Amino acid sequence: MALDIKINFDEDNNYWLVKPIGEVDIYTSPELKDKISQAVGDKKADIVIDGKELEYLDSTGLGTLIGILKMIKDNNHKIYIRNLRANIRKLFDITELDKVFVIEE
Amino acid sequence: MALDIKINFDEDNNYWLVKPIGEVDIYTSPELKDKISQAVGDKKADIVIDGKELEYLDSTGLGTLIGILKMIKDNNHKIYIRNLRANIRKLFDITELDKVFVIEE
Amino acid sequence: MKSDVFKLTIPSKPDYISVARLTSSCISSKLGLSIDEIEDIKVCLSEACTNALERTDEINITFEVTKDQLIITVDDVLLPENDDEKMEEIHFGILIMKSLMDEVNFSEKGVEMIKYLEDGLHEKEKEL
Amino acid sequence: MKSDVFKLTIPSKPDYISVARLTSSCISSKLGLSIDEIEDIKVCLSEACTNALERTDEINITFEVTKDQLIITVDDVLLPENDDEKMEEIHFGILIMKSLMDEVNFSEKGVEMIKYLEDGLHEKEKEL
Ligand SMILES: Nc1ncnc2c1ncn2[C@@H]1O[C@H](COP(=O)(O)OP(=O)(O)O)[C@@H](O)[C@H]1O
Ligand SMILES: Nc1ncnc2c1ncn2[C@@H]1O[C@H](COP(=O)(O)OP(=O)(O)O)[C@@H](O)[C@H]1O
Repeated sequence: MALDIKINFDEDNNYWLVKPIGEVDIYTSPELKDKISQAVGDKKADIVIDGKELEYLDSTGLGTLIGILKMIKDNNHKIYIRNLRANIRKLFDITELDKVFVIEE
Repeated sequence: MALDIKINFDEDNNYWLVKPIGEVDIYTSPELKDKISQAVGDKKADIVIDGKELEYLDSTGLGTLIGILKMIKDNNHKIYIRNLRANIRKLFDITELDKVFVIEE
Repeated sequence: MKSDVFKLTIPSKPDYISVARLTSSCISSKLGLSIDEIEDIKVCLSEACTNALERTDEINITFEVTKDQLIITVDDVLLPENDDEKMEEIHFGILIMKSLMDEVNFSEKGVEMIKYLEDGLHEKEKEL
Repeated sequence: MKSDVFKLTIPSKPDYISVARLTSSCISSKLGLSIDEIEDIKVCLSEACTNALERTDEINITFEVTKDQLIITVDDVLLPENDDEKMEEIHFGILIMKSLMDEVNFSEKGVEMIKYLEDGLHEKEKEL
């Protein structure tokens, strides 16, 4: 599969931990959106995206993350993103989305 | 690189051990031919091809092996081929070259 | 259902045949073919390109995906006529294509190689 | 020196953009570009294809390799005009292309993206 998504609720820290494994592009981003929407529909909370095994992301992935942020920001929840590869991290700088999401080094 | 070739003379058993690593196609087979020709030019002996890390081979590789066999067969030397992947092994059966080379299971 | 058509043109240089090979393996894996079938398609496409290489400046390849077939055409691929020694590799190439594909048709234009997709599609459906 | 031209046409479906991406990365790696540069080219080509997707039945891509440039063209890629919310992703896509490629030119036909090859060629020469 081009994308595999692991989502678990971290009870200790009270956030959704999302691990996308593979490529997020126009073909796979709807699935990412669906899965996270469903999670935050069940329980509104912060979201931590672990980018360790995220091999590819483009504007459709960025748009997806913005869409998800809109679902949770009314409750002052945030999206934290960590372990991004340099090539993907760069896209957040280019689009200035490093100011919208909390990018952790 | 698309192809890396390791050639060593096995003093104990008196043969050239050739390990092609990667892909043998029309682009890389001249290099394989050159390296083995040089070896058997230095010292005529049997040749053992270890196909363990041979990822791809096609008709140009088969032709190359035949060319090399011609260089050594006057001295009754042979080419032994071992550890072939099933997909490559199949090509020797199709072309009946399994009768020309000594394919070891 | 309209079929999906991919077209690829590469410069006629030995170094670039691996580009065609990789593209063929990517398209084949999208169709849910097995690893063995993908390897077979890669080698057959390479054989066709290698055959065309000296006859043209650019190698034209099409991949047509219908409901139950993957049809690959490569222009400027010929059956060898005279039987000199240099023809041995070309014969091997054609033998490989004919053995590994379900149908191989030569024409004035080039070669058409067909792989039936039934098994592959079943596998993909099972996955879903 | 004549330039090398690759042409790729894919059906206009989201699933197939990864085929174009992989082909671009294979061509780029043949030119001796660094892994970072290859990743940049992959994402820019994807952005162009994603942009073209809803405007055409087939996406036409060319890769032209000259002595010192890789010139990628994708037809049917447009700069967005009206600024509704759905345009956000398209804007990001264009921002990414303009930031990661050395030159980006829009025309009636589509987009032309250029990557300078000097460093890459040096690297390849060093290897030899
Ligand atoms: N509720 C939360 N929502 C979002 N991020 C959090 C939350 N709690 C912690 N984090 C982030 O997760 C990171 C590590 O926290 P934690 O998961 O507790 O440790 P670790 O994963 O290293 O065991 C911190 O950098 C912090 O920013
Ligand atoms: N002189 C030779 N020329 C070619 N093949 C040989 C020669 N000697 C041994 N072999 C082949 O190599 C295989 C293993 O021999 P050897 O290298 O001595 O053992 P191993 O590699 O298992 O330590 C045997 O199957 C044999 O066919």
